[in-house]
Amino acid sequence: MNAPAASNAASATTRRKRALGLGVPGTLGLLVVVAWLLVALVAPWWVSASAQDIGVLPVFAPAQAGHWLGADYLGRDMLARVLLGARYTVAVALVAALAASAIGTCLAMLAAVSGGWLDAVLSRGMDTLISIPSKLFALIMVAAFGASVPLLVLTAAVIYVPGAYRIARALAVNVAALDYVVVARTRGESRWYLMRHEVLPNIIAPVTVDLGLRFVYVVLLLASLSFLGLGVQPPAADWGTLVRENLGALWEGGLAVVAPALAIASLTMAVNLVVDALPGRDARKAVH
Amino acid sequence: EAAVAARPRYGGRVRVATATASIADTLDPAKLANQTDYARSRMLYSCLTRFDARLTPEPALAERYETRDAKRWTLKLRNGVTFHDGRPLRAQDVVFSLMRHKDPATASKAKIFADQIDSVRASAPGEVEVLLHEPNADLPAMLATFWFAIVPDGTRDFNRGIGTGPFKLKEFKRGLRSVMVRNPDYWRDGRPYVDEIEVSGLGDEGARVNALLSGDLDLVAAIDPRSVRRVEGDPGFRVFRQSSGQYSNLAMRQDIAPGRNREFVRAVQLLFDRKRIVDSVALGNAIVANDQPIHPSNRFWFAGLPQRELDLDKARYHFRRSGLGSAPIPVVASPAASYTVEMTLALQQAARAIGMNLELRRMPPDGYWSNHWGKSPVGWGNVNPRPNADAVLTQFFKSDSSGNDAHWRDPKFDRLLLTARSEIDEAKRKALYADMQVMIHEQGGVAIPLFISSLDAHNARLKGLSAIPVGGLMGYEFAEHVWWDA
Amino acid sequence: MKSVLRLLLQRLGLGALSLLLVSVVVFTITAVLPGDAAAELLGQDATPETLAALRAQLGLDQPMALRYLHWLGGLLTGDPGRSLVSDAPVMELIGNRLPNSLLLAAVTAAIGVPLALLLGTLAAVFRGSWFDRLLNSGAVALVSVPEFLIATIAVLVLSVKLGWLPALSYASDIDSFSGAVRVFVMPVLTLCCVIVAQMMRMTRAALADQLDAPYIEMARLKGVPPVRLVLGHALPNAIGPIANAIALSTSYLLGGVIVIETIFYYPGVAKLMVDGVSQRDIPLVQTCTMIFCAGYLLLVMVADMIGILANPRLRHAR
Amino acid sequence: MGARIEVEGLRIAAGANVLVHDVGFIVEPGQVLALIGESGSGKTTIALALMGYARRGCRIAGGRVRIGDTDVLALPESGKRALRGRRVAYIAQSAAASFNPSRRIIDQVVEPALLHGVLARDAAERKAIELFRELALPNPETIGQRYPHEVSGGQLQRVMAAMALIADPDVVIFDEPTTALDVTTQIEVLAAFRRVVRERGVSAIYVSHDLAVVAQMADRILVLRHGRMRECAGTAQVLATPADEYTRSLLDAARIGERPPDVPPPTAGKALLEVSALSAGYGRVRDGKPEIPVLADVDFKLYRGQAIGVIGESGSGKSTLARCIAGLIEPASGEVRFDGQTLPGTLAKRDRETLRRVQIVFQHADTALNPSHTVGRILERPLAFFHGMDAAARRRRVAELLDLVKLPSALAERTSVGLSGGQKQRINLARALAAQPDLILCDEVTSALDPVVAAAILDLIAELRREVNASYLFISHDMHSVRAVCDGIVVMRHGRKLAQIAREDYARGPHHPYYEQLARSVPELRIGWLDDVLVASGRGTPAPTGETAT
Ligand SMILES: Nc1ncnc2c1ncn2[C@@H]1O[C@H](COP(=O)(O)OP(=O)(O)OP(=O)(O)O)[C@@H](O)[C@H]1O
Ligand SMILES: Nc1ncnc2c1ncn2[C@@H]1O[C@H](COP(=O)(O)OP(=O)(O)OP(=O)(O)O)[C@@H](O)[C@H]1O
Ligand SMILES: [Mg+2]
Ligand SMILES: [Mg+2]
Repeated sequence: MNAPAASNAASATTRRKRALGLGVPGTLGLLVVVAWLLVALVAPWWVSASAQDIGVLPVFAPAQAGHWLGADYLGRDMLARVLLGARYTVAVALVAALAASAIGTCLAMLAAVSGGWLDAVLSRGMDTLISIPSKLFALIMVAAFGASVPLLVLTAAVIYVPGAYRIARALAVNVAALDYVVVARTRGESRWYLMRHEVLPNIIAPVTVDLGLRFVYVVLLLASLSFLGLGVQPPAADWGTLVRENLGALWEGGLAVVAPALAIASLTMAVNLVVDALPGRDARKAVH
Repeated sequence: EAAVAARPRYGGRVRVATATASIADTLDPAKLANQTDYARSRMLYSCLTRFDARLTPEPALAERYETRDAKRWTLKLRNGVTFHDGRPLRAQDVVFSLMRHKDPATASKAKIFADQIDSVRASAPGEVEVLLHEPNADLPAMLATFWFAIVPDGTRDFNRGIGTGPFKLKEFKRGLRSVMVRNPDYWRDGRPYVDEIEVSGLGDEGARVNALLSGDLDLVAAIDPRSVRRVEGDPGFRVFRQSSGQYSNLAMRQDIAPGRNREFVRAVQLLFDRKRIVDSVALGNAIVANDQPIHPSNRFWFAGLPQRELDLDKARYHFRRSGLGSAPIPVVASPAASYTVEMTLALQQAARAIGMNLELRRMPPDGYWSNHWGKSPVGWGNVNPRPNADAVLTQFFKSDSSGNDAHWRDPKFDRLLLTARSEIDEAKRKALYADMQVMIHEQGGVAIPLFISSLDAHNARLKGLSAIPVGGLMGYEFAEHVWWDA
Repeated sequence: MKSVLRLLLQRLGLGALSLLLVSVVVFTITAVLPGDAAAELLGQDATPETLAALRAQLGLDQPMALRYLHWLGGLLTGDPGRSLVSDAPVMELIGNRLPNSLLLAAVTAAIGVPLALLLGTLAAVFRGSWFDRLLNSGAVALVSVPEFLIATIAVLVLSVKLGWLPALSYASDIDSFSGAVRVFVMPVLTLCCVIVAQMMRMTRAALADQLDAPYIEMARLKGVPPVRLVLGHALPNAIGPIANAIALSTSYLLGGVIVIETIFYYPGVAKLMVDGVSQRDIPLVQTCTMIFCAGYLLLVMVADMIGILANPRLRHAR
Repeated sequence: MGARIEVEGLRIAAGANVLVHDVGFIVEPGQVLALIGESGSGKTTIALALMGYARRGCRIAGGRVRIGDTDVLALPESGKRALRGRRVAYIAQSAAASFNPSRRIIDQVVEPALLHGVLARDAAERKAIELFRELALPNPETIGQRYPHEVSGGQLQRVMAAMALIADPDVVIFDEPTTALDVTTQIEVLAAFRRVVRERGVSAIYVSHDLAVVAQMADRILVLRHGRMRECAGTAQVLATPADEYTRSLLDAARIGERPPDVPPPTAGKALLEVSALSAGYGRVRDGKPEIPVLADVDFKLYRGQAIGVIGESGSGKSTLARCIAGLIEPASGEVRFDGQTLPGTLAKRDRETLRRVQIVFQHADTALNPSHTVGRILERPLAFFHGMDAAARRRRVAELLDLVKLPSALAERTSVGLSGGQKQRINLARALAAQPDLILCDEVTSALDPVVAAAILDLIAELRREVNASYLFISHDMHSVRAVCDGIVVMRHGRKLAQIAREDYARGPHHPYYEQLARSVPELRIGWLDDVLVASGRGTPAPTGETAT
C-alpha cells in the first residue's frame, strides 16, 4: 500500500466515525435529551390544564392506573406535573447553561488572548460579579424587572458566567502562550480568530465538561430562584421545585419526590454523556 | 388516669424548636416579632394579666383590676413578686413598662394599642392607675399580650432578659438558640416543672420533624399537615393541635380596580371551595371560615351569619355583571402567608370554570410584608391569632389602620368599633360585634376561606400541653405548664 | 521569583479594588431593594409614625452615600458597626459563627478535595475504561440530586431510622473527637456530594488533555510509571484549571452552604447573611459579603498563582 | 555494558495502513546502526518500536524485538517501564515538544537516573552537569535551572542527549540528535556520543539525514523508504558501493557540495531589510537593557531577491534575531527597517500588509502547528486571510503548496499530530509561502529533511527568488546549504555579528577565524573524518579512558 492511498483510507474511517458521531453512550444520552426536549415541546398541548387540579387524588397517593406517578402534596397528578415541568427545566436550564458557558468562555478567551488591562478588568469584573450573593442578585432582578421566564434565564446565566469564565480562562491562558498561537499573531489575525480557531479547539474538551456540570447547577438553582419568586409561577414548576415541594413524601414511599429527582438525574446524566462523547474529542491534543 | 396525669413531676430538660430564628431575635418586649420571641418572652416575663383556655383574661401580676367606666382602671399588683435579679416588683416598673410603648422612639410593635392609653401612674404602693383616652372594656385582654410584659423600671439593655417569668435566661444566641433555667422564685406556686428549656429556631420544617423523631428534640412548633401522619405513626410522639384565630385573607383593594368592583369581590368569594381547601390543602387541620375574622371559639362570634359556599352559577353571574373580561387578573401570594399559594391555585382552578383568568404571582417571602402586602390590588395577607375581637378588627379593618389591607373605609364600621370597645354590657357588645362581622362579610373586600389550626409535635412523655388559642405552643406559654412523665 | 512577588502584590492590590467594587455594588443593591430594615422589623404592625421613628433611630434617614462612607470608614478601622435589626455589633454576630463556617469548610475541603483529585486522576489514568465511565456517571448522578434531598435522606436514614448520628449539628456539641465526628459526618457527606463532582470532572478533563501531549510520550519513554506520569508530569501542566475548579468549589463552602446550615441547624455565616438580606440589614450583609468575597478572592488568587507558577511561560509573559 | 539488538519482521501499522514493513536487523554490543532514508519513511517509528512503544494511532502489528535476552514486545507494561530509560534510552527528534514545559530542565534530566534507582539525587545532578559540560552547553552548572522554553533549540537538543545518557543505558537510540547544532558544537557532541559507544560498549541506533555524520558514527547503515528496507550493510560498503538506487540518489544529493550559484547577485540599491545596531533579549527591559541580553549591536542589509545566511554557534541568538525582525520581541535598542520604513517593535503596531510581507518559519516545527487543525486548514488560512481566496481556489493552492514542498496532497486531511518531523517542518515552510511574502525568515527549515528532499527545498527557494524576487534570511547550521543558496553570510557568536561574507568572497578567505573554524568543522562524507579532526585538535584518538572534553 502506498502512502497516499493509505492516508485516504485513514481519513475515510475518521469521516465515518464523525458521521456516526457519539458512540453508544453518547447516542443514548442524545436520545434521552431529545426525548425530554420533545416532551417539553408537546407537553402543554398534550396534558390538559385540569390534569393538575388540586385535590383530585389523596395527598401523596401512590401510583395507580391513570396516574402513573401518583399524586403530589396537593393531590395533583404527578405525571402531569413532571411532563409540564420538563419545559422549564429542559429549556430554561439548557439555554441558561449554554449562555453562561458561551459568554464565560468567550470573555475568558478574550482575556487570555488580549492579556494586559483587558484581562485585568474582565477578571476583576467577574470576581465582583461572583461575589454578589446570588440571593441578593435574584431579589434585585425580580424587584427591578418583575418575574418572567426570560429574566429567569438571564439571571441563572449571569450567576454562572463568572464560574465558567474562571475555568475557561485558566485553560485559555495556557494555550494562548503556545507557539502556534504566536504564529497566528504574526499573521496579524484578529482576536476573534485567535479565540475561535486557535484557542477554542484546544480547550473545548474541558470547557464542555464544565458546561455539563454547569447545566446541573442551573437545574438546581432554578428551584431556589423560583422559591424567591423569580420566573416560573405556580402551578407551573421546574423539576427542582417539584423535588423541593414534595420533600415530605420522602418517608411515605416517596414517588412524588423520587420521580422528579430521577427526571433531573436522567436529563443531567444524558447531557453529560453527550458532552463526554462530543466528536473529535480524542483527536485534539494540546501540544506544548 | 386523670388523677395521675394531674400530678406533674419536677425536673428534666426540654429541647424545643420553633420555626423561626434570625438575627432580629430580641428580648425587648416592645419589639417581639415572631413565635420564637413570643415563646421566649413568655418564659422570661409576666404580664399584668393572662389568658385562660377560652381567652378570657385572668389576673397575673395584677392581682385585681377594676373600672367603672372602662376608661379609668385601677390595678392592684401582686405582693412579693421579684425580678430575676432579686429586685421586687414595684408600681414604677409597671408605669415604665406600659408607657414606653407610647414613645415613637421605642418603635414598639404595640404602639397602635398603647396609643389608647392616656397615662399610667403609680397611684399607691403596689397599685397603678391606667387612664385611657376612650373607654375600652378589653383592656385586661390587651395587657395580657406579649408586648405588655413587665420589665424593671428604666431597663435599656434587654439582652439579660430580666423579668418576673418562670425561667431565667442562661444563654441567648441570636438566630440560634437560647437556654433558660427554672426560676425558683416564680410567683405562681409550684411552677414551672422542668429545670431547663433550650429553645432553638429551626427554619426547616422537615429538619424539625426529623430531629423530633430522632430524639434530638422534645417539642417542635408548626409542623406541616403532611407530617402529621408521620408523627402519629410513631407511638412515641404526639401531635398537639389547636384551632385558633389564625387566618389568611385575600384582600381585594376597595380603592382601585378590580376590587372596587363589588361584583368581582363577590364572585371571588363564591369561588372558594372551602371544604375542599380544608381537606386538600390543610389536610383537615383547619376549619371553614366565612369571610370575616372572628373565630367560632370567640365569645363574640356571630353564629347567625349564613356560611358562604362554592357556587359557580352565582359566581358566574356576579363575574358577568362585573364586566371584567378574560384579561388576566394578578393575585399576589407568598409562602410568607400560610397556604396562600395553594389557595390561589384552588381559586384559579374554580375561576377557570367561569372564565375568570386569575394569574398567580408568587412573591418571595422576604420583603413580602413591606413590599406587597396591602399594596397589590389583589393579594393575600396573613393574620396571627389575636387575643380579642377588638384587636383584630382594629388592626385590620379600621379605616385608618395601616393593617387594613383591603383599604376598606367605612365610617359606620369605625363608629361601631369604638362603641363596642367602650360597651361594658356583654349582650350589647355581642350585638355590635355581630353587626361588624356582617359588614365585613358583605362589604369588607376580603375573602377569608379558613381558620388555620396550629400543629405542634412532641414527645409522648411530655405532658401538660393544653389549648390557649392565641398561637401555637399553648399560646407560646407551654414552658410553665409542661412536665416529663416517668 | 521576584516577578512572582510583584505579580502577587499586584493581585493583592487589584483584590482590594475588587473588594471595594463589590462593597459598592452590594450596598447599592441592598439599599435600592424595596423595603428597608425598619419596615422588615415592624412588619404587619408598622405605622407611619413608628416607621419614621425607627428609621431615624437606625440612621436610615441619612443619605445613602453618607451611610456607605460611614460603614466603609468603620470597616477600615476594624469596626463595621452595629447590625440594624439586632442591636449587637456586626463583628460579634459574625464572630460567633465564622469559626464554625471555616471549620466546616476546612473539614469538607480536607476530605473533598483530595478525594476529588484522587478520583479525577484515576479516571484520567484509566480513561475510556468502565471504571472511568462508572466514576463519571456516578459523579454526575450524585451532583444532580438536589442537596436538600441528599441532606434529608441522610438524616432520615442515619438519624431517624438508624439513630447513629444526631439530626442536628449544633456546633457547641463538638467537645470530644467522637462528638465532632458525629456532628460533621452528615454535613460533610452532603457537601462532598455537591462539590466533588466539579473538581473531579475538571481534574479528569484537564489531565486527559495533557496525557495526550508529546512530552508525556517522552516521559513514558523514560520509563516513568503511570502514577508519576500523571502526578509529576501531567498535573503541573493541568493544575491551573484544576486549581480554579477547586477554588470555585471551596469558595462555595463559605457562603453557599445555606441549605446545610438550615437542615442540620449548623450555626454558620451563610444563614446569617441570607437573614441579613431578608431583613435588609445592610451593615451585616455588607460585612458578610466582604468576608466571602475576600475568601473567594484569596482562593482564586492562590489558584491563579498556582497556575502561573506551574506555567513558566506565564511568569514573564507580557 | 551494551546489549545485542535483534529485530525481526517488524511491522507497524496505523489503522489499515502499514507504516513499517517487515524490517529486521541486528546490532552487536558496541556497534552503531544508522537508519537513514526519506523523511516520513518510518525511522522514528522503528526507533520507538525498539522500546516496545507505538505512537497513538499506531500499533506494532508483528515481528520481534530483542534487547539482550529480553523479548521487548512480549514484556508486560511494567517490564517495558523497567527497560525504558534504563536499558534503552531515547533521544527524541523534537526536543521542543519532548520537554515538559512546566518543569526545570535539571529535574527532567536526572529523572531517569532517579526513577530507575541508578543514582541518588545529588550524584545524578553532578553527573548531569558533567554531561552538560561534555556536550558543550554554556553555563553547565546553571543551565539546568532554566525552563525548556528559555534555552535555544540546539541547547535543548543537547539537554535531551544528557537526559538519555544519564542512566548509563545499554542501548541508545539517537533520533536526529544534532540537527539543531552548529558544526563546531556538533563535533563536541559527536565526540561525546562516540565516547559513550566506545568506552561503554553501548549499542546504538543512529537516525540521521546527514550522511556525513552517519559516516563518522555508524558501523552499519540501514536505508529505508516508504517503510521498507532498501539496503542494510557496512558503512563503508554503503557509502562506496551502494546497492540500491535510492541509496545512490541520497548519496548524490548529499554530495551537492558547492552548488553553482543559480541566481545572479542582485544589484545594490535600496535595501529591503536593514538591521542596524539591534540589541534585544528576554525578560523585563530596564534602562534600555533587557534582563537577559542576547543580541548586541547587530547590523546587516538584505536586498530584494537576496538570501542572507545566518550561521553561528548554537545559542548565539539567531532565532532571537529572526523573532526580533518578525516583531515577536521588541528590540531594546536599534532599528529594523523594511522597505524603507522602520518596522514597529511589536506585532500590534504593524499593519497587515507588512505582516504578510515578512513571514517567519519557526525552528520548532511541531509546536508551531495547532494540533486540532488539519494540514489543509493550516495552509488555507493565510490564503484566505491575506489573499481572500475562495474555497475552491484555496484547495487548489494547498495542493500546489504541498506539492512544492514534496508532500503528498492527501496529507491535507490529516492533523499535524501524526506527522513525521520532516513533514511538519515542510508544512511550516509551506504556510509561510502561502502568504507570498517578500521576506521569509527561515529558521532551520531543512534540518529534519533527508538530502533528496532538502535539495528539492533548496531548489524551491532558489526558484522563488528567481521568479517572484523573494528574499530570505536563512538561518541554518548546514554550511553546504547556506553557501549554496545565500548571497552573503552573517556569522554570529554570543549575540554579536562577527563577520559578514559576500558570496564572491566565499572561496577567497581567509575570513574571520571563527568562520574558518566553522568551515573546517563541516563534516565530510568520508569515514574517519571525525577522528582526524579530533586528533588535529589535540583531543587524541578514541578510547583513552577518563578524559573529558573541555
Ligand atoms: N498516527 C499515525 N497515523 C497515520 N500515519 C502516521 C501516524 N503516525 C505517523 N504516521 C506516518 O508514518 C510515517 C512515518 O513517520 P516517522 O515519524 O517514523 O517518519 P521519519 O522517518 O522519522 O521521518 P522524519 O525524517 O521526517 O522524521 C509518516 O508518513 C507519518 O505521516
Ligand atoms: N525565553 C527565553 N528566556 C531566557 N533566555 C532565552 C530565552 N530564549 C532563548 N534564550 C537564550 O538566548 C540565547 C539565544 O537563543 P536563540 O534561540 O536565539 O539561539 P539560536 O542562535 O537560535 O540557537 P540554536 O541554534 O541552538 O537554535 C540562548 O542562550 C538561550 O538560552
Ligand atoms: Mg523522525
Ligand atoms: Mg534557534
